[in-house]
Amino acid sequence: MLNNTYLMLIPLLPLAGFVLLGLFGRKYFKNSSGIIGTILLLASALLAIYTAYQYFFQVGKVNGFYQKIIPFQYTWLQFSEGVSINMGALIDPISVMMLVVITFVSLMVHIYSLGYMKGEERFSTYYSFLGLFTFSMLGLVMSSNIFQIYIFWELVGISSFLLIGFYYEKPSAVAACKKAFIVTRFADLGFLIGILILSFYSGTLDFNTLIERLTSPDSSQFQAAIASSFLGMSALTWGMVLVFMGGAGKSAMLPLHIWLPDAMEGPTPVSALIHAATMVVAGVYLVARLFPVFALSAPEALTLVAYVGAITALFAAVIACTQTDIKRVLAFSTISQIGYMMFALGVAGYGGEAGLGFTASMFHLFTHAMFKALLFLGAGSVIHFIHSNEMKDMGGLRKYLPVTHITFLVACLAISGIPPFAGFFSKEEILFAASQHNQAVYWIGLITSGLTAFYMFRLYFSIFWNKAPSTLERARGEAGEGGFVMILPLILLAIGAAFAGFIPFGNFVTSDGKSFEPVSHWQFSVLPVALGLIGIFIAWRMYKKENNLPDKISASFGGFYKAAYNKFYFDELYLFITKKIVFNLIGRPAAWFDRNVVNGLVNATGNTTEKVSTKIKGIQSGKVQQYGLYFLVATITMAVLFIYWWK
Amino acid sequence: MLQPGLYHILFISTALFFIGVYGFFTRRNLITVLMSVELVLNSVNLNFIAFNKYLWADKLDGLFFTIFIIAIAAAEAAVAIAIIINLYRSHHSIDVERAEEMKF
Amino acid sequence: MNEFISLMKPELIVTFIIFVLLFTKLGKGVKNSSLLNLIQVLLLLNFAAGFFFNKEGSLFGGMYHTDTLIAVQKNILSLGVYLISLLFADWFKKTEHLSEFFILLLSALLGMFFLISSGNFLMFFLSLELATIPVAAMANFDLHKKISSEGAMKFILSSAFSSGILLFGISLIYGATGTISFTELPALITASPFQILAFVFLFTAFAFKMSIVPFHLWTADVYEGSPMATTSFLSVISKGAVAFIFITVLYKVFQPMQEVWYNMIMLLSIITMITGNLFALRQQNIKRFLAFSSIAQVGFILVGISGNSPEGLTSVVYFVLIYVFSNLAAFGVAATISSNTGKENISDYKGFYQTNPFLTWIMALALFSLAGIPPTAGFFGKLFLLKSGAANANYLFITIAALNLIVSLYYYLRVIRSMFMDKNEEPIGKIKVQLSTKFGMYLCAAGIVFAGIFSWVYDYIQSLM
Amino acid sequence: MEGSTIIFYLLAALTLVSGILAVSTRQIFRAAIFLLFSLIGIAGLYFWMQFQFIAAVQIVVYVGGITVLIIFSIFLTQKAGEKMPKQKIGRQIFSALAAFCGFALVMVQVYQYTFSSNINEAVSPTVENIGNRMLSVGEGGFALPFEVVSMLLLAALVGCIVIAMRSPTETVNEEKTEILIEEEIDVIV
Amino acid sequence: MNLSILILVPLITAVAVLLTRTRQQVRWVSLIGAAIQIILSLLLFVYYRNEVAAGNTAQMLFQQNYEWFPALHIGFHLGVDGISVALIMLTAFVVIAGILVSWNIEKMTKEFYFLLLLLSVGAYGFFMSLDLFMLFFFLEIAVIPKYLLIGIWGSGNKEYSANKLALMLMGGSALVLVGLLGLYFTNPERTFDLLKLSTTHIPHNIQMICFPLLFIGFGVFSGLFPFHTWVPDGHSSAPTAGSMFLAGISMKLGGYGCLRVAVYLLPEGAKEYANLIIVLSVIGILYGAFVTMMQKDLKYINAYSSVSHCGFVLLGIGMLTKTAITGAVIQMVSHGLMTALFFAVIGMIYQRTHTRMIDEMGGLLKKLPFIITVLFIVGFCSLGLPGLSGFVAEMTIFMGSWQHPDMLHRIVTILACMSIVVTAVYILRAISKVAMGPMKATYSHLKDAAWNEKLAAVILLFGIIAIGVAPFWLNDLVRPGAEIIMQKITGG
Repeated sequence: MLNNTYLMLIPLLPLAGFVLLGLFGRKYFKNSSGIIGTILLLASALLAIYTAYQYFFQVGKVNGFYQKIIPFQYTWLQFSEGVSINMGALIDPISVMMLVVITFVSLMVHIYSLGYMKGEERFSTYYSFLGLFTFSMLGLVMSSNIFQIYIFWELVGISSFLLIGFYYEKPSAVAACKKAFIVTRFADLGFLIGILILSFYSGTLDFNTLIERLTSPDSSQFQAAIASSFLGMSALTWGMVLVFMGGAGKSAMLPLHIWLPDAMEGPTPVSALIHAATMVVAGVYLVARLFPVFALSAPEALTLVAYVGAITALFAAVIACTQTDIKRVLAFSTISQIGYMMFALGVAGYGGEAGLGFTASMFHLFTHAMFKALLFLGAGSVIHFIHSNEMKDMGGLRKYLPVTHITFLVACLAISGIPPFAGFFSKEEILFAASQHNQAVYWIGLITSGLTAFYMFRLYFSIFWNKAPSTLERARGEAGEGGFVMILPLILLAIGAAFAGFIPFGNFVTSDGKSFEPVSHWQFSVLPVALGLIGIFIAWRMYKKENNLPDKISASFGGFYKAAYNKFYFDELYLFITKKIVFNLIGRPAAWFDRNVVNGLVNATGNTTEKVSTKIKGIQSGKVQQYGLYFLVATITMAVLFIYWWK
Repeated sequence: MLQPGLYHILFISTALFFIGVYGFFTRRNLITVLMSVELVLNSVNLNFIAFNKYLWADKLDGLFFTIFIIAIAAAEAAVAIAIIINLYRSHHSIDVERAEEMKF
Repeated sequence: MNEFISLMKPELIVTFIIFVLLFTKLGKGVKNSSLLNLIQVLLLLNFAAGFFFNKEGSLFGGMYHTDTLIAVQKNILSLGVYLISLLFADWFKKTEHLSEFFILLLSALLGMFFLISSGNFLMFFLSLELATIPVAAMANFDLHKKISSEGAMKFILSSAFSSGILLFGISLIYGATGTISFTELPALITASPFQILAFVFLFTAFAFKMSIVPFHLWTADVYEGSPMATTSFLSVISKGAVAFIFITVLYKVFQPMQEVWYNMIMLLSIITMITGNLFALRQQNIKRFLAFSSIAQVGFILVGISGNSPEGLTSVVYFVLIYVFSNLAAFGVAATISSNTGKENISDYKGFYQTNPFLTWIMALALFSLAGIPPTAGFFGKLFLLKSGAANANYLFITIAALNLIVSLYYYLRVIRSMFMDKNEEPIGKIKVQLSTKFGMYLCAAGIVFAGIFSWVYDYIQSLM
Repeated sequence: MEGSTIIFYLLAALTLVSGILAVSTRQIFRAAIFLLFSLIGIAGLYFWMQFQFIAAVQIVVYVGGITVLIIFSIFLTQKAGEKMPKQKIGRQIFSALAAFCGFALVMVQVYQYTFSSNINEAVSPTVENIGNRMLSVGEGGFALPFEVVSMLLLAALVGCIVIAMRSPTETVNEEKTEILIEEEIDVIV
Repeated sequence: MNLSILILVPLITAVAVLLTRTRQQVRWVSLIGAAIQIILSLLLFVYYRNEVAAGNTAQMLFQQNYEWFPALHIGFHLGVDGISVALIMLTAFVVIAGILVSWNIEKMTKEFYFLLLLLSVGAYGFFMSLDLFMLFFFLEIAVIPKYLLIGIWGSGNKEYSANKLALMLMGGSALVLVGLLGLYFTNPERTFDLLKLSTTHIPHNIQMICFPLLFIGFGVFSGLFPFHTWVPDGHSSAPTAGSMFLAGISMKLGGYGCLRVAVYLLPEGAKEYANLIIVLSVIGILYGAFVTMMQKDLKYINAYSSVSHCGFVLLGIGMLTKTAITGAVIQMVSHGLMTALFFAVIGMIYQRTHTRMIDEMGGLLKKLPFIITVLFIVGFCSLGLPGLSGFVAEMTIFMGSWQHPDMLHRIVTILACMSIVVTAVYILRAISKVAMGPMKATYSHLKDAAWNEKLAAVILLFGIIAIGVAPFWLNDLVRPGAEIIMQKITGG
């Protein structure tokens, strides 16, 4: 059996770090907080790896299927009979894989930050936030309950907010963290409503029960969910689409991607952890978690996933080719890669060979975590060295940052899908799955693959080759790469990026838990790899040396280049919607309405009373005879009234 | 012409009552206002006596009522005149219209 | 004879006090303060005596009727008079004609006692006049003030006019039924148009005395012109007494026409509340302000009366008791300020709390009670009135009444605001409050606080039904 | 037409006409005199109804007391021959209208109403009867009202004294008022 | 447990405060009184749980019934169920925090504390009353102290706000009064007793009349749209503790009244008007949120957000499902704690910066780490972050609301859900302007929270986090009460 205590400790250790450092860090652990956080995470990572070992090799497999194990579960909040939020752990292949990925990358980032964030005033706060994030992310992947996942989903969002806004005195960081939170919140709205729909029809929030009820065609819940429809789609499809909306927000799918590039305002290690390796794939994870329902009961939703993923992949890749801020390039590359994972899921079927896309998606998630974290950390080293994010400030850095250079190159090769690096294997599987299911998606994926290779090497050449600006000639040779703590993670991740591809993923992670051996077709690989090489070649031509080729080419694209450079004006669109529509057309009129109509009515009541009071003051004229007259008139009126009329 | 009876007297008293009331409303001099009040009270007296005489002669309720009304009228008049005189001392006028310092 | 004394005890005691006061005029040079002490003691005794040997009975062939409830009603009035003697000490000590003032006041009180006890219209009318004419004289007691005479003049003329109409009504009733006795009348009352006419004429007298709109017009002017002691007597004691007899007349004598008078009262109650409130909103003079507020209060009393049930009677008696405490406390504070500084405007009270917290709290308590804010007794009083009024399930009526509470709260809060919140560079200076006044205020405060929460006051009144 | 009928109409005419004149003339003395006539007319009506005692009281108190009081106070407050200012015409019209409406209402009701009466033996309003009733304390006696009225007169007396005794220079009026009231008390007793 | 103690303790404290002489004494007496209150309320919670655990299934526990006005069938009837216990605890928490926050008040200290304590008397009494008359009594007791607190110690357009608040609340209570009288006269027993009333059947037409009266009446107290305008003005003008009490406790009186009196006693009326209620409350939720978005003054922000949040309470009540009602109660508790803390923080900030305009601040996190951290937490609570109380409450309401399968309820629920986005917008806008961005040079001398402020914040945070992290205890406490109300609705 799995050890519950160990399992619980995996998320709780980072949480302990958060609480400890958050409450007392500033006072007592001003300098030691990094070490404390790292040690706690190391423990957590070891436990995760131990758990993975136990699960995959000892207890997980029963009768050839990997089981979904719920080792423990506590009722946290009971809504009604059967519907309750249970806090527990759901252990199955994907969650275990995620545990390993998260703890590993997080550990790397913790270690890296020891050097990168050194001397920062809010050092302990930083580590406590990292702890919070790791805790939330672990809680997210371990969720046994759809509401639990929502809870940690939100927590992840808030930690992302805190970390993006870590440099809170920078207005751009403030804007970015707000944007990130609000955009994902908007997506979460869909997720929440999706949860409401699913829970209403399934009568439960528990993943296992929910999936079981909504996928077996003869369960009454399934019947009801299919039967009721709205705007031509069944309630179940709606639910799944809305849940996917939540995932799309977190995973920065079109059109909810706009927050991710801005999120690069956070410290670079954070970008590596949250905005490259872990949190942003939460959406993929969510779809994977509910995959049986998508695949079996809501294929339309799954098709949507495929198209959204594919379009996003291409779209982001195009933009990535034009960006000059290295972190933004990486951000768009992340979006593009997550698009890959998404459409991989979208083209998957349930069970066996048909589920190749699922396996591929998870595989890519795994490998991507390695090389993308590596890329970010490498970029972090560069930025740490240069103190700038702009490509034009860089060039020829291979001399100064040798380790970074090598590891970065490994990562670039991996992401470009060049064998035998990790990315090759996972991408290959994805494309293969796509080609079998959906040609359109496949071709989009293929083009994206080529673009990926191009923009990654554009980045690589721009940073490490190209010119050698005179500003860099200052004596920085020895300062270089920020010491052991910053180099070690790079190396470890580079090893991962290089060799993770050889893990036989199909043995462990499949859509239905049954292992299978993906069939590999070397003929199939030729085209993607060739495209990748072409991309690298073009990048080499354009950026290896300082020349004016890039300008020419970009000029030849004209308006398209400009649009891509401006991220196809999505930010402006959103700004228009928020400023012009939400603020000016809803908020301002509402505020006006409140001050003038609602409040005005209340005031008017008072004023009218006062006015009437002034109007009628003449009755009290001070003339005693007039009083008598009123007296008599009133008497007569009353007499007439009650004698003749009101009996 | 008819034999005078209750209704005639009631006509007189009612007429007198409203003559008094009219006087009360229109006279500008406070003392004349008071005089109008006296008319009103007298008309009531007439009513009582008439009812006592024509309808309810077995008891003298109406008559006694009248006697007491006369007494009260006297007392009221006395106090009223005292007040009016006092007012005259401060206002140097007993015009009703000028005694309207307090209003609204 | 024994029975005579025990039944007429309140009246006899008051008469006795009147004569004692008359005799004090014989001795030369009695100081006001010692005289006031004597008066206070006598009135206290009068009040205390009201608790003993009360029983039911009739005298003078039914012209005089009393029972334990009536005794309590009288005692409430006695209490009010006692409080007046305490609260307005400042003014009493200054006035030239202290014993005369109290002779008049007690004569009026005597009139009210007879009024409450009256068993026929003759006694009713006479005692009503006895309760009115001396007050007219009292209203003129600020002899050198123009407005005092003016007020007194308006009062005596209006009341004479009202008496005329009342008498006309009584004469018609007499003509229609042949009797003026309260016990014989109910059997003869029918809701015939003629009787309704007579009743309306009769009704106006009550309306006049209780300041029901539109028969209230004299109220504010007279209140403003009169010395504060008279004003408070008018607004509290006189109103209470008339309310008591009003209920008796309506519930007992005119029960056969209750549908008519229910509508009448409902109509007038609404008009009264609204008008009283609207006028009170804009008053600056505290006396006028309290005048209109008391008009609005009368509207509430009418709501209770409209209940036409023993509960209605109880709630009115209870309310009047509370009203005695609250309104007298408010007048007491206003009078203390007025006699010490001559200031009677609400705007003069700005920043009063800074210098005179005690008086301010008493005033606040009184006003809260008038506004019907818990835990003051006024809350209970108002609520029980509304409750007995609601027995007819006339929700519109009750809602209007309840909404009027808001308007009234608004202007009571105006005074509170002026005293507590408004800034003033030169607030009224520290006022030295007379001991007896202070005692009276404490009594009022105790009444305001405890007469509500401790239910035995209400239970006691209820038990007398 | 009987003599008594003629007398009745004469008295009625006297009462009403002088009543109207009393409230409409602008000469204040004339008004007082007309009031006097009107009151005498009413006394005459009492006589006509054979209520001699009440007629006597009416004459003594009203004619001898109140009217005199009023005339004295006119002396005190008015210069001779001065005309009273006119009331506003609007007020006059409204007042007349209101009074007339009231009058019409009452008369309509009175004429529509059938008065009942009892058939018991009448008690004649002789002085003896009146005196007995006045002082008896039992059923049908009026001792209590009598006492109440005496208290009222006492109070009125005190009130008048205080109000009129405002300053030493004007003691004359005060004494007069006092005397007059004493008179009334005597009359009634 | 003798429930009267809970009324007596603040009352005695209030009287004791009046008798004290120095400012120091005033403060400590009040604090000790408040501490006793909080201990008592926790004890009550423990006892209540023990009783329930011991199998006591009575609807109301610890009942005490004395005759008050026997002739009018008015009793002094106390009793609690889980809902009351929860709200009593809320009151105790807010009271002690309020007293701590106003520790340094200069002007008329004695009166200030006296009024605060008087207010708490009203709140405790209200939550424990089982007699409608008593309930009304305590409801109104709480009005005037608020008026004075705002008028005397307030800021800005305080007199106007105080007046508006007092008048509107009195207007609400006037409607309540009429409704109560209607109930009284239409039940055969002529009683005000809540338990007895709940067993008698009130005719349908009377329910149709009385329900809107009662619901709107109480609704005014809890900021029901469109009767909410007293909320922003009142809250923004009140002194810190006053705002805390207003939003933290006073607005809950309305919600509790709606639930306990209007819905519970008049289930037929509730069913008839349910759609109207939910539409109004959802308008309140969204409208409040959008208006908040446009505000520049911190207090206005919190005040309008209170309108929005209290809309959730009414929405939960109007949904008439067990879960939603439970959620409404949890929301009451949660919002009470949260908004009290929010106001406390605003007060602390204002004390230091002398402004409440968010545009004028910036970067305060640097100088006021404690206060701003609390601001962050409370903001997160407001926008429904899991782990804090707001999330639990809102989610419970959403889950309950979604149980109605018809279109109107669906739309309303979705609209209500949308508010979480708007809430995020305005909370983040406010927080980022106050706490983040470059700091102004003038703020370099600011000092962080003092002990009393820290203690107040910690106490309230404790409540928020206790509910947020472990909501089951509150849920278990409240659910049975909601269940009884639902039984009455479905059964009657």
